[in-house]
Amino acid sequence: MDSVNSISEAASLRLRDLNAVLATGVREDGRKLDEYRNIDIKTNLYEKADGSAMVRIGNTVAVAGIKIARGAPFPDTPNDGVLTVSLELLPHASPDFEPGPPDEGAIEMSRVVDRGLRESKSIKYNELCIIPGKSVWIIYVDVYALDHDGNLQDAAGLAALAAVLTAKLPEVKIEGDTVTELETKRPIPIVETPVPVTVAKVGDHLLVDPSAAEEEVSSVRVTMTTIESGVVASIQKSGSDSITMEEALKIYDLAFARAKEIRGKLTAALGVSPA
Amino acid sequence: MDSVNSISEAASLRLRDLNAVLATGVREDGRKLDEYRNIDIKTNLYEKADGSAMVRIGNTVAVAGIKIARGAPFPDTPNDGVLTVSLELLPHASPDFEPGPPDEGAIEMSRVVDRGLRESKSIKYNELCIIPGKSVWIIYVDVYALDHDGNLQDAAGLAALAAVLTAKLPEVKIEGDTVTELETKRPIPIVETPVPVTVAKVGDHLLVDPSAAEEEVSSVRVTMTTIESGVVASIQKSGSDSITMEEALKIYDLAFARAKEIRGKLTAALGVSPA
Amino acid sequence: MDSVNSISEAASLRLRDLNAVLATGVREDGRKLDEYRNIDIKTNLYEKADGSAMVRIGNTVAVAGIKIARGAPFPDTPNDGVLTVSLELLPHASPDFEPGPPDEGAIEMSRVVDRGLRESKSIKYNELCIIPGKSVWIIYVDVYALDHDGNLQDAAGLAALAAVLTAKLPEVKIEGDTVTELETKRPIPIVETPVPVTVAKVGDHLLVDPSAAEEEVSSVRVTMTTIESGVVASIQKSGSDSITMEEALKIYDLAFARAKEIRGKLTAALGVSPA
Amino acid sequence: MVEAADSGSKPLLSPDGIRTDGRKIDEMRKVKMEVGLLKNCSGSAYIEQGKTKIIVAVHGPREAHPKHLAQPGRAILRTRYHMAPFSTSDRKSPAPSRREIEITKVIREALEPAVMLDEFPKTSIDVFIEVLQADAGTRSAGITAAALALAEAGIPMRDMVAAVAVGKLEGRVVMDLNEEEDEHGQADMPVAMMPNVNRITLLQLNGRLTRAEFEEGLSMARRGVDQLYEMQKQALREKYTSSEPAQEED
Amino acid sequence: MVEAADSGSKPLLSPDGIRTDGRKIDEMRKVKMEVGLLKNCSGSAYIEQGKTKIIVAVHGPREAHPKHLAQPGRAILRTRYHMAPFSTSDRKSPAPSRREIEITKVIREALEPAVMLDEFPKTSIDVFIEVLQADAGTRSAGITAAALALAEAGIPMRDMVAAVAVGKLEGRVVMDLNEEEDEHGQADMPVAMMPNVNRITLLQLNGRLTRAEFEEGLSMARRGVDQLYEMQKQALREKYTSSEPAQEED
Amino acid sequence: MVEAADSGSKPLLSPDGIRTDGRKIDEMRKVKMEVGLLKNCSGSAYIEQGKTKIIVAVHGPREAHPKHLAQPGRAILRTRYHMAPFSTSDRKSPAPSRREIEITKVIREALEPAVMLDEFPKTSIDVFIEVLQADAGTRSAGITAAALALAEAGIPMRDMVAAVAVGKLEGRVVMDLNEEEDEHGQADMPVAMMPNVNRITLLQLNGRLTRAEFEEGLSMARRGVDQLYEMQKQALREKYTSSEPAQEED
Repeated sequence: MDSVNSISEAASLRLRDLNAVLATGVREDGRKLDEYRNIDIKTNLYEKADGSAMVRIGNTVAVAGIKIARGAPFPDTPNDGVLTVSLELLPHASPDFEPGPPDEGAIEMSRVVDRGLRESKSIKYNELCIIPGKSVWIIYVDVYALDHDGNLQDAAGLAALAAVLTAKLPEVKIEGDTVTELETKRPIPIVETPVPVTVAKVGDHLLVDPSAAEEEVSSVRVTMTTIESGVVASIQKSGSDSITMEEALKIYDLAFARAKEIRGKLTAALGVSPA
Repeated sequence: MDSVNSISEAASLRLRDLNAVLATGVREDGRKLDEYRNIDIKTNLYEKADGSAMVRIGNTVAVAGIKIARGAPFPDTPNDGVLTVSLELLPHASPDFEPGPPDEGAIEMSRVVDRGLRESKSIKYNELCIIPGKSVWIIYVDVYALDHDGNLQDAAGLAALAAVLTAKLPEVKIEGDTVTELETKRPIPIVETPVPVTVAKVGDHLLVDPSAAEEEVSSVRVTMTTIESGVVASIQKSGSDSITMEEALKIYDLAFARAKEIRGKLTAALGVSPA
Repeated sequence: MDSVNSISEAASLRLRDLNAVLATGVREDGRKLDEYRNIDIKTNLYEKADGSAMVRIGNTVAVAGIKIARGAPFPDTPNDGVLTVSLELLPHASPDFEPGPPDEGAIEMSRVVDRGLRESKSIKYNELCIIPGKSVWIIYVDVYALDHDGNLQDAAGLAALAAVLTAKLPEVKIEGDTVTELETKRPIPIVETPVPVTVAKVGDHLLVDPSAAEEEVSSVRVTMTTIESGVVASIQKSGSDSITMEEALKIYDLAFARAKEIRGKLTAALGVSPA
Repeated sequence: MVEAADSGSKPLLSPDGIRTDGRKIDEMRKVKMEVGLLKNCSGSAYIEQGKTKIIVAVHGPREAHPKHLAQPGRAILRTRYHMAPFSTSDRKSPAPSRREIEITKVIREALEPAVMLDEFPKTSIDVFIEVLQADAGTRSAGITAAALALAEAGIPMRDMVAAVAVGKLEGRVVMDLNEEEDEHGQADMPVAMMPNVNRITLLQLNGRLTRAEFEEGLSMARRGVDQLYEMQKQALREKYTSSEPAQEED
Repeated sequence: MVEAADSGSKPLLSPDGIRTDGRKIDEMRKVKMEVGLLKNCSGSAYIEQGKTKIIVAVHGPREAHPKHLAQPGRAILRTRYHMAPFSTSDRKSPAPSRREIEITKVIREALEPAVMLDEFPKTSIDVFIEVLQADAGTRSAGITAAALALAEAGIPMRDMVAAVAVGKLEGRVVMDLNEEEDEHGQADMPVAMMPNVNRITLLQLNGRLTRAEFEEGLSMARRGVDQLYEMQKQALREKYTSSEPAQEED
Repeated sequence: MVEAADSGSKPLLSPDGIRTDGRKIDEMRKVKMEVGLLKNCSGSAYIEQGKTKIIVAVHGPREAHPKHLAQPGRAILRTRYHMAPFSTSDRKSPAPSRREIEITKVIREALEPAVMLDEFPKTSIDVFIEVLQADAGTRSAGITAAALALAEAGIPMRDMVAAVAVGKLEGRVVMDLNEEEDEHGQADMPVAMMPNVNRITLLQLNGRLTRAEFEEGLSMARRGVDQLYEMQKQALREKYTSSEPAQEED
């Protein structure tokens, strides 16, 4: 009964039907409940960006572009580079998206992408320092949701990750306070692969990688970002419903298992893995 | 007849009734026309602020917090510190307040608080200079209206004043252009106590410290900030009606008399008075 | 048939009538189709501005004020001064103008004024350099549309041009990195007179300098800015209709001929011409 | 701005009561008013007071926009006080400052007591005040010109409104501060009044005045308002007796 | 801020499991709750958790505004989480940050499962959470206080909601991080729960937890929520048994 | 950017009429067009012109939003031209610049003459143009792709629209400037045309052209538009003969 709070009456009828179907273990698009859609990853699409990637999950598409610039560190982390993630739900992606400054949902989504990369501490920020306290590399990750058929959160997170994994930054020569960028480039120092996996709850069922139709009748989604060792580095529960502690643990297990598969595809597609 | 411009028909009926009541010399809450409500003042509420105060006038509450930082002076006053007052009508305070950037009324109110402190010249801005033309103390006074039962202007002004009177700023050691903040602190140099008093006009009557119900039917309010010597340092007429010159002078007399009483309470409550 | 896209039905009836009238070669206000209204130019209206002008074209009025300040050059043009044009459609000018940030139309208009001055390369930006890469003159041109009876674009452009032609900037003394402004002044270095002329299409007719009534039924306007030699330095087609290549060339001929006349009036009125 | 550093060393008032621009204590700056120079609005006025130069336009009464602002029993009065980027010593950002927002409000409240808003239910009367050059006294000059523009627009009014700032220099109350006096003087008190009904519609003070000075300031403002009111009437007469369009600048 | 540079050299947990502020691993900070201190709203609550100080007001149920937000079959729940400029070490800009916008959303979604919105069609229930002093755990303390304020406002709820953040220090899971622990610790996991139906309504994690630590963290949060729930009940009892107005500050 | 400093020393056109990227004077850059790659919109197109890369989506005809924008007798055409933060040499702020706002307007006015808006009263047809990589000619390539996306969305049109920028290098009129030529050349004139009815729907110029050069530029643009129009037809044919989804990137 809690689950009808934020979904319309029509959706709640649809939810009743869907709940019965899901009890058979098969989803509307033929997938099993714990099955991810097909993933396609392309990188280095834009020569002017310092890194870029396009990730397609079924008919969901996100693009990420990276620009790297020198700037001042934050005062409380004088030896660390800076990561800045922005996300725009392009009006291309859905009739429901309007152009303009990001709304609450887009801000949440970009912050979840950001924390997935940041909180895992997989990026060695101290290796992005140029002159301590004065000059560090700032990595701007701009993510575009381009086509929305559900689970933009993972598409955005994977596009950002693939772009970071393949981006290049210039080597520098430092003489006193003068920094000269050289022609040679090096990768962003990243030592693990934090992969986000989103699980939606529809009725009593946990669905991995929800489609747009499933998201419409779901009132809770949980995104967990895990790394190779099984450590979970970022969690976000989103939506106006509750979950049990058992569901939370089951979502962890689903997220870790799917992340492992996705990590394999990512390494294969990019020909790179973290240093 | 001028006074119905900006008040509704219901309010104008209420005004007729109230006008008759006020002719007896007693207000709805039992106060005399020139009587202020009870005032309660607390200070040093927030350890992270450099000064703070909460002022309660009847059921009206305002809070002020002070943050002090070093910064550049204005080019035309290179030897003076800087005072910056902001005010937010928190949505907590009234069902009529919406969150968001301050509207015209909140901006006026904060500027009247600001001028009350500034134009009296009671604060010795030149003693807030660290290195002439380069570095001065900037005093941020942020005022919150927390509970609105009328006369937020005075509550805000008194909270700001009490916070300034009890705030502390660090002593500094200056070597060349290097400024080191010491552990020892000193008060903000303030030599007088500029106290705001607001008088509303309801019908033909001048009411000191109007309640919310009185403000609703009042079409003019005048706030005068006076100091010990009787000097008036700031005046603001607000509202869509007019006053006579005689009323202006009577308001001065009321404001000065009430300010004297309030100044006594303030000194008693704070255990401080201007240097 | 293309021309009804963006104009109302009433306007389209008016257009049919007007089209018949225009076939006689005379406009509603008695002008010939290729005739400009009377132009009146005044300069040096505001002592605090470094240059100013008011241009009246019939009952259309625009004012431009110039402020000059020292600032940093753009990184890709370290030896060039900077020109910044802003335009506001003051609510004074028309019941249709609302105060607030410039809309699409005002932004387009200001950018056309800006390009008219900039793209002609008539201003010698390199003579606005003070210290290469560090300090240059920034010329702020603020244009106000004050009274709108059609063709604000040309009024704005001419007011900006007249203000630039009569503005003065201080001579400087440079010692190392120290720049001292002297009492003596010199003009902004401008070697040609780029004059904008707008032609509107109403039905099948090209009308020079459209009135507000003509603009209402016009669905295309073209502004061409030409200089003494006949070179066209800036073109903007505006409005939801199309033109033929022949019309484009005819508009050039009209714009060049009228600009020549206006240039004469400008020189006479200002007593200056480009260096 | 240069004066700021050494303002202490330069008296704003000579011992015999002469101000730095040669005026006497109770002397207003030269004022010029013109009515009706703009053609595409309901009413307009231009004022110069010293070097302060302001143009005002009125639109309306017209349908209130957005509609939810409309009041069933009366017109709403909207005002806007705004300064041109080129009106000040340093270029002013065109975005409305907090100061402009406050002045917009007090000007509206200075005009509202005079305008008979109940004659035009559901409409909006819009007054746009643009400062083309600022040399102190802009809010008061803006009010004086706005009242003229309202009159030209044919809006019925209970009374005219005129305004002037009085101030204090070297301990003396003086009429109509200029910018230097405003910056370095001891007090600035703008006052708007309805001259016939003798009521104050705007009253602000920055600075330090004793009760006696406050009272003297109010009386001096009253005299200034009277002078401005005569000029307002003259400007309206000129508008209606002249068939020539007025010239707003020489 | 000074600690940032040498955080490595100062353990956040002693070998015998004592934290820098003297607390044990599963010990919550001192909590103080008060209900009903504001008079011009439907309900209010104040909470102190360590040095974190938050005041919450509820308005409604009332007509949804703007109207197009109204839902035919239920109330909408609006929240606002906001930090006072003086609540942090460096002054915080009053404009809502992206962080505040996200927290506003997750707090709303932490309260929605408990509030019986379908009882008040077409209305809005507005919860305003203002952080007066921030010392970690502001979103969880804000939820705990918001549930109290909703209760005082008489909004029917399926269950209470209370929240606490658990974290990881020196490899150990700990209860209720303070600011120093939050900044230099290894993980921070805020959890909100409905204590009687035993369901999680907010769950976030920043940091690194193994599966076992995650599970332990959830259990510890459950225990923290139980403690807070008892205090919530006590605070409501005090409100309704006392005729004296509560004092929000000592 | 490095070229800026010494652009004078490096001719953009060799004596025998060869450009720095090897093209001849009237040679267009390599163009690639694809239709229908996005699945959750009414129509979409992708274009590469040299290194310029743009993706366009069309939504509609659909109910105009907000409703007061709806026109009783026709559809409204809404456009948005926007550049990705990673599309330029230095990161571009995502907030729309004044340049983007102007281009949004001229693109809308370049498409409006072709779209039969009167067939869909009260609706909105929305065209979103996103520049993924900018290397000059973005507004013209955006128009060419937008017309394709409108066609795929099934919006009836009087004619196709295609656009190209012509320019001037070392005194010669040339076809389709790249970024280096745009920055250091003598003129840039984007032109959009309806190829069958032979009418200009967008015309802008920055730079210096004589009358003869202007005329020559218009003729060259006409030839460029013809080439692009053939490619547009080919791209639409491919979309409708292929059952495979198109690949937008190699």
